[in-house]
Amino acid sequence: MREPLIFQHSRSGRSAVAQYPHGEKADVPAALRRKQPPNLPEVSELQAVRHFTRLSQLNFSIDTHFYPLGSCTMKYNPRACNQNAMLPEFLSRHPLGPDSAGQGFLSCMYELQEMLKEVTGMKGVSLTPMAGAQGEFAGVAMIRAYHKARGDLQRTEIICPDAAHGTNPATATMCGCSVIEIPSLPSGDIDFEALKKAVGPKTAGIMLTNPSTLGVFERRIEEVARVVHEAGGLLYYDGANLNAILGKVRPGDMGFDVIHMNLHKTFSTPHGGGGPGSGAVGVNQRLLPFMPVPVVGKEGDRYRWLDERDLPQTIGRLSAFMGNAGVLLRAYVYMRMLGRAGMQRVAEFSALNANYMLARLKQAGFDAAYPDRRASHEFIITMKRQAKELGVNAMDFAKRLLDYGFHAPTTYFPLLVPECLLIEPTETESKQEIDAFIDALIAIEKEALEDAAKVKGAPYTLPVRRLDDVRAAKQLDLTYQERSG
Amino acid sequence: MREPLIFQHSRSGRSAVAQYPHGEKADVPAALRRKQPPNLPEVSELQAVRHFTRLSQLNFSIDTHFYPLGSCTMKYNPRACNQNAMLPEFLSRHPLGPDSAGQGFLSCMYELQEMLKEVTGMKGVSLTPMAGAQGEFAGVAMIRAYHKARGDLQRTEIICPDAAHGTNPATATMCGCSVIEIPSLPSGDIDFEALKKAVGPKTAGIMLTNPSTLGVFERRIEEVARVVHEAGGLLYYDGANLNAILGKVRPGDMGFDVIHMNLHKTFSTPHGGGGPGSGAVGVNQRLLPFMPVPVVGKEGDRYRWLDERDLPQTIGRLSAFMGNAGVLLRAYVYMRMLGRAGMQRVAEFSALNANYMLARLKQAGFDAAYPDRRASHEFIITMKRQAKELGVNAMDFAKRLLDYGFHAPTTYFPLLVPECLLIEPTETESKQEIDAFIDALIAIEKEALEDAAKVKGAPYTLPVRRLDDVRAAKQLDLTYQERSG
Amino acid sequence: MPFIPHTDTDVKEMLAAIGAPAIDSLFDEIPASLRIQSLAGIPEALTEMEVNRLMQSRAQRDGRPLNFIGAGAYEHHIPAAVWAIVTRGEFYSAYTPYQAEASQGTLQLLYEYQTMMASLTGMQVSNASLYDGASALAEACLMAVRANRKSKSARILVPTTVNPTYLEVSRAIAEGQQLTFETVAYTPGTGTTAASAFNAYSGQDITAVVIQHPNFFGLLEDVDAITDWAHANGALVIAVVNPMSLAILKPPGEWGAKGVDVVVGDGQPFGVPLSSGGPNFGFMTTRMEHVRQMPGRIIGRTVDLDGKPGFTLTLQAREQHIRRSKATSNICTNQGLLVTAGTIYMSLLGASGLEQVASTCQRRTSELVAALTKVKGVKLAFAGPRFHEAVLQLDRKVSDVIEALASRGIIGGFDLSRRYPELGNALLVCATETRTDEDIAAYAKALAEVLK
Amino acid sequence: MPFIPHTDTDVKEMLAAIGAPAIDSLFDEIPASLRIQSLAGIPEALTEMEVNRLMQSRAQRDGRPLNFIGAGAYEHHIPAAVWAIVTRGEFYSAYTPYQAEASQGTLQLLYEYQTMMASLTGMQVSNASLYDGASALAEACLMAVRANRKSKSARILVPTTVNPTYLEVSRAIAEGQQLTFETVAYTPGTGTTAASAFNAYSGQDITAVVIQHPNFFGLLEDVDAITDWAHANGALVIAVVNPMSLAILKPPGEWGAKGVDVVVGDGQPFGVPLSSGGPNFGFMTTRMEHVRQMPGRIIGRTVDLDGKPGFTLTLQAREQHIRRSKATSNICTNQGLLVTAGTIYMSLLGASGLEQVASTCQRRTSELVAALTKVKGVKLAFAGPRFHEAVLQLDRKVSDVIEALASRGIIGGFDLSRRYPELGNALLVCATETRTDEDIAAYAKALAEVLK
Repeated sequence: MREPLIFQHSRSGRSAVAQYPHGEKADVPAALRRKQPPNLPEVSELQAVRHFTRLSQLNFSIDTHFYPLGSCTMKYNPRACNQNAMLPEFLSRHPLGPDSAGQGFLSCMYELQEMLKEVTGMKGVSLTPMAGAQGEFAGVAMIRAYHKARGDLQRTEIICPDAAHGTNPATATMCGCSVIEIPSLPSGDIDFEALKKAVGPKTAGIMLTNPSTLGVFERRIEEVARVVHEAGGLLYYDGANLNAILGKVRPGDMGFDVIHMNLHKTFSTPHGGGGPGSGAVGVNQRLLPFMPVPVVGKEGDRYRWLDERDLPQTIGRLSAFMGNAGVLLRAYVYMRMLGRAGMQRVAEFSALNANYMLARLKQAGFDAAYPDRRASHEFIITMKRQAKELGVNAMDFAKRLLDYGFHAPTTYFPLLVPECLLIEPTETESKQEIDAFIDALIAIEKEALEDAAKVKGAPYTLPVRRLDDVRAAKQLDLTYQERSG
Repeated sequence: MREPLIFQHSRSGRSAVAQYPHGEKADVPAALRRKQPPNLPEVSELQAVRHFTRLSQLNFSIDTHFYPLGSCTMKYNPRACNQNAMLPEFLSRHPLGPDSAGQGFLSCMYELQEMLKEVTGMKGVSLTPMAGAQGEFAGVAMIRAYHKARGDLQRTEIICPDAAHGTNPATATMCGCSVIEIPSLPSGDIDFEALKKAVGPKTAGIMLTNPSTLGVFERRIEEVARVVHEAGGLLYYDGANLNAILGKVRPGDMGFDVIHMNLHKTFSTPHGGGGPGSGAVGVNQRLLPFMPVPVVGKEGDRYRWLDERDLPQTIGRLSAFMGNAGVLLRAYVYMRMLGRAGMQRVAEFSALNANYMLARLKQAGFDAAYPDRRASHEFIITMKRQAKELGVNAMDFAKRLLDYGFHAPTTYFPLLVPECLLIEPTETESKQEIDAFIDALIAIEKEALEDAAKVKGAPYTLPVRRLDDVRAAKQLDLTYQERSG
Repeated sequence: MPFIPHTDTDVKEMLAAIGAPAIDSLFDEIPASLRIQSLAGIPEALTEMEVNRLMQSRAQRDGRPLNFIGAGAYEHHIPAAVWAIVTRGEFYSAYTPYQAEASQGTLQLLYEYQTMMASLTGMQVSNASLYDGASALAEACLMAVRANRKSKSARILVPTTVNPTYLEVSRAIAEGQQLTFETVAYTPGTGTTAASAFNAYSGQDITAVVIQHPNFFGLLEDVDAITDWAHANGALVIAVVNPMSLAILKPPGEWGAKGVDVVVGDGQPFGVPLSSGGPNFGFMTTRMEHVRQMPGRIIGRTVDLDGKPGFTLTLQAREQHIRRSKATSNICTNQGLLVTAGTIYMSLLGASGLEQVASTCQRRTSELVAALTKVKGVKLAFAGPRFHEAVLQLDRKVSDVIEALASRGIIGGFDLSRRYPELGNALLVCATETRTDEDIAAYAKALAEVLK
Repeated sequence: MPFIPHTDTDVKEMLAAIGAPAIDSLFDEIPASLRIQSLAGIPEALTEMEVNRLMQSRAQRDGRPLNFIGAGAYEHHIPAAVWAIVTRGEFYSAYTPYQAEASQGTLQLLYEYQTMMASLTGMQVSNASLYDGASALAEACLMAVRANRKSKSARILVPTTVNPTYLEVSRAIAEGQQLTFETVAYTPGTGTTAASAFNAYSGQDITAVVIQHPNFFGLLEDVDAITDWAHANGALVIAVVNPMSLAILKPPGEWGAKGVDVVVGDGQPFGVPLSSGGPNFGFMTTRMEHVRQMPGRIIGRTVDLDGKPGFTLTLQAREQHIRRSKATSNICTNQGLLVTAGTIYMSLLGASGLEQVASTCQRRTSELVAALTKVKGVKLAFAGPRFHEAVLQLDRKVSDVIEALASRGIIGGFDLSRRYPELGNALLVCATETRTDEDIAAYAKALAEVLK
């Protein structure tokens, strides 16, 4: 099934007239008035509904396909979270209404802060960052603010492992820091000796994901924390992989000073085709004064927004209001439905699924990047051998998986493992689904042996075949140019 | 894409545990207690969501495809109707709650009754019938009750044109009447002379659809009414095709005594894969006492249910409560959004679309069943010539249309036109969509000329190819027998 | 023009193709004397925004009182996933699967539904649903007349503990075909129907016996004995059941020595909101031997041209569009959308979830009865085993109590006074799993105030 | 186990395949000293039914008061079709289209979105969205520093009529990269920024000038003159706009002689509910020459192996996952779901629908101002042309008035006292197309009571 552009459905003079009032004329000075109407589609309500419904069907999604995209935690998004966040009272609440008119909403936010403190072992939580990357920014900005407040102005270096998400170094740069990269060992742990050499009086802090993007737990984390802290730096925890340890071990207990959480991963808010995310931050005692505002405070049985007046050392505001409130409501509902025991089961069963997949794939002859390690909630296999021997690389496997009805794992990340597939099943997938995926990988390898070109030509059964990314970047076509007829 | 049966996803000991309370044990005498649990699927919430989401994608529907299924009025179902009918207060209202706690709901129902009276020209409306067929039943039952109340007991014959929906004679039988079938003329009108011969002292009434299922307006309707009334019979209007005349001519004005309306057709409530329908009935003055109960009455500014005590001659109750209330709310919202002028546009543009299609198809060489008549909101083409000359029949055209991305028209109905396709575009489809459908029919005829087997083998692009209906009826497989593993 | 996509250019081109001067001329076959020019009684169009405001104000007028009525429609928790999927356009805006290849989603779902309902009721086959429970009973009685070839009487025995509206509906629908319904009284002390009450009919030509279980008072009937009596006397047995109760109660297919012949009921407890009583869905299951007498759509599994499995409407030769005046029924729709809800609901809950819901309902009603009978002026009418409804007797006129409770935000129950005058001021109450301890306490408190 | 599909058998088989004795042993690489055994501070799990009751009670506590605030978030009618489609699983539960072939729905929609936003703002290219309007301004300022190669100062001029929170957010985000923000005061009498106010900076190295239009007071700025001043002085121009206003106002691409360089704003007015301020979506459009400096996802149309058109993420070389510390931004998500809403909204409304909404908003606010300024103690602060917000001055402390109105079910406006002390007891009010005559009258009546 293919679907034309909405502009190709458009005809002059048409619109969904039930959707707007009629007959009003604005009073605008002529010089400021628009002369040409914008090129928006002119379609009926049915045409719009049909077009976008058909477009939706062109997507793979959790609700339709197993989606083991490593590092993205594509777990089931409970429908109850959406339903409750969409209660009319929540939807119609203006962000700048008085606190007295928002006690119901604020109580949810306050309790969410408290629960996130509990699961991370931190002392304070601010919910305002609108995505993981903004949470990272807030974290590093707080580290910077902390050093500045102490007059420790030369601390501008941020240490990152080479396996770190690209957002980590990018964030450090945004905060005016330089990045010191340290290598990973063949075991997947970071090179502790290199770390010891890297720290010093310029060290602002270190950004770590633990378990790392290599899918393994950093075993010497306590020593890492000691070394960095002794050098005067702070530890930043990238919560991308929090799902792996929820209820098992807490970043605060590991020695981290600040953490961001990806609520759309660990707490199952929707990924929405690329967003919204939500990147709440947690801090320990010494970073409390620097949290981004607003934060919900409780006084007696009343809730109120704390702002710059309450937190004069805050790193400031990161969004026009208070972040992705509707996402936070979804995370709140999810956490209440999981409850105490459910939180631990997240880590347990995501680890069970990942380790099971890893074991079966190793048994089937695939090459694990870290064969002697436990998988966290995800793991890496490398197709280096297949690429060399069969001419079929990780991307070919990924594309062919689509034909088998599975979304591909993350490909070519982390960068330091060649031809890698980063596979994260999540705890909400069943053994049967996982078995079917493993069987597909095995079948594709068999296809590759017999007919490499077939695999390299994949996918065949999707709305399009493999797309020309080079052309996309060279012959930029970013907007539809023909005007509607 | 194919999808296994939900039972094939099932594994013993699994369920969506967030969906029910835990730990209660019922107190049931042993002899009455269930011993074997029923064979229901044991799946996780994600598995259920994924399964049924994937199943949904296997359907054609108005929201995804042009669906010109004649006699079914597959027009756009406005989303606002659903949203408003699903307001929590409406959803949670118990049908047996006191009237005092349902004034909001009752006011909608009362106004709906009033609006339906206005558009049909009738004197009373009862909303309780749950589908068109039940509306028909109510209509004929009222005719029977009327004659009985007058002691006119021999009137047990119902006259139906040969083109009538199968429900018409079936309904007459259910009401204990016998059916007198009268033929249609080559013009599509009923054989007036045959009618005159058919009426008499045994005539209970006549059931007519106007425009008829042949897609044409019965031009001598006034004379028909006169003849039937003079013979002592009543006229029943089957509202299946009300869409064609909405706001243009009213059944009450034509002389009909009773009418049922298919709210899921004319008033755009959802077809839902086969239901719910809703078959409100309208009556003229003399049938008012016989309406099915309950009906909403208004006293001052209070609304209340009228029941057997208010209408002692009622034909009774047809549903446990008051019919498909949620469907009625949708119809109410739709009517309020259309408004006075919008009602007329329904007939105008459904007629415009149908006549345009008919004109273009005739021009392309297709054979209209009634080439000299105006189309109503639908029309018939016959593939008799193609079947004979090319060996490609109406069903083959229908199946091949699916490959072109269009739902097929109604096939082989009405029975008296050979190899027919009954095509109803509805007013909510655009000229472009209609043009594309016409082009597809032309293209298929060309294919049939070049390669009849290709057309006869259709469809090719759907989840299954043509299904073996004979086997389905002979080797009955109506339930899945393996128990889950 | 709401929902009309035509541009002025479109209209011009289309009229030109037709050869008509104006849209109005497309109606020139309609006698001019009949044509109307406007619909003065219809209000002007509202925009969607306006209609939303209107409907919100109507809804708010009714509010969300705390509900304690059952009486055929039950407030259960509905998983959010159910209606999120049911209202997907592909289910919501599709129609009867006349083109099976383009409707495999609906068809497979209905086949799954048939499997679930057959198993739940302990029968062999299910249709794809009927309108509601009441009309399903009417259809079952008509079916029994066709199926019980030995019986010529078309007499149906119906205990008075069957939902009185179900009986009324059956009469309204079936009496036109000369069926007669005769009622069998319940035992005053127990509220249930003694098998011995049928002895008066022994040896007579009875076509079918109806048993509602749990009965309208919520009580458990002696289903085995009644079923066996009926079969011994050549009558078929039609069971009317609340499907939720079947999670814990013996299925009708196992009643008595042979099991019943037809099972009907209302599927509303399975994922369908109360919504003022509709749309619900009626279900019907039966033995394979009666399948050709069963009304309504039936889905079968078959194979396609390539031998792959697929689903299609089957046994259509029973239906009105083929058999016309000789059809098993005039029914030509089912309640597809509601069956979709019911099927998703059953899939999410599973047998163990349904058992928990059913058990909790029973417990909650016991707690409700305990709380309310502590109120002065309230007593329990019948003490026997029950599912989740109970009859209370008050020392005050029931309708007055109900109004007083409603003004306190409580929908207190169903007034039995008119249907069962012999019970005095009788109120049928119900608590499902949705009612909390606080809800029950709130009811008890309000009732105490009202009866003070 | 909510959301966990594993049966006991599954667990056993999986552990056997792994060769692990128990699930807990999968965590044996974590130092034992760090392991926790429970999360005492987390409450026990609620069922979905329980959480629904909880959330409904929280929501009801807040109710649905009548809203008259704008100040960056606007209550507009949202067609029912929008969220019915947005919440379809295929949009809701998909992620960033890393596998383009399996995400053509999202990608095509984003391409359509980019086309619409570029045209609406009068620019050539659009990204696929940013978090919100405030952070989009921050990103635009950072982008301007990269794009304006002639400027070395990283100085940004910001009129005080720009939303003060937007400025705060820009500072918080961009000051780490040494940008400086300098404010330019508005003319006290008019509430708008005179082009002449910039003259103090003529000849200096200014990287960019920000213009919000309509400004935070709802007033129309002299955009042409300010744009021309900026360009004459080597500065880029960043426009901050309410996209709804562009249905009637000249697009930034046409401001001044050359048009602006970057346009940002918040897409919330297009189909996104207020929802306590988020999630919204920020938009950004620019000239083609700056496209490689633009942050965020960008979708391009290309062809597949068979030459058929398709859509894919493009220009990824700008992004963090490739360029790491040298990326244009650390952004790696957009607000996909909200952009989906916005795109459907724009498609339903079309240019003429948007014009009607925008026009009605302007009219409604005029009516609101007329009604409220009739109340004793209320006057209008600025009389110039406006879109749909207005500053009122009261004879009473604004926060007290707001609380008094809230207790009457009216959210009366945004208190400007703290941000703009020079305006005295100033209240920013807004009426969109959703406010009826009755709503406005209700506000006026309540305000008269409060100020009595």
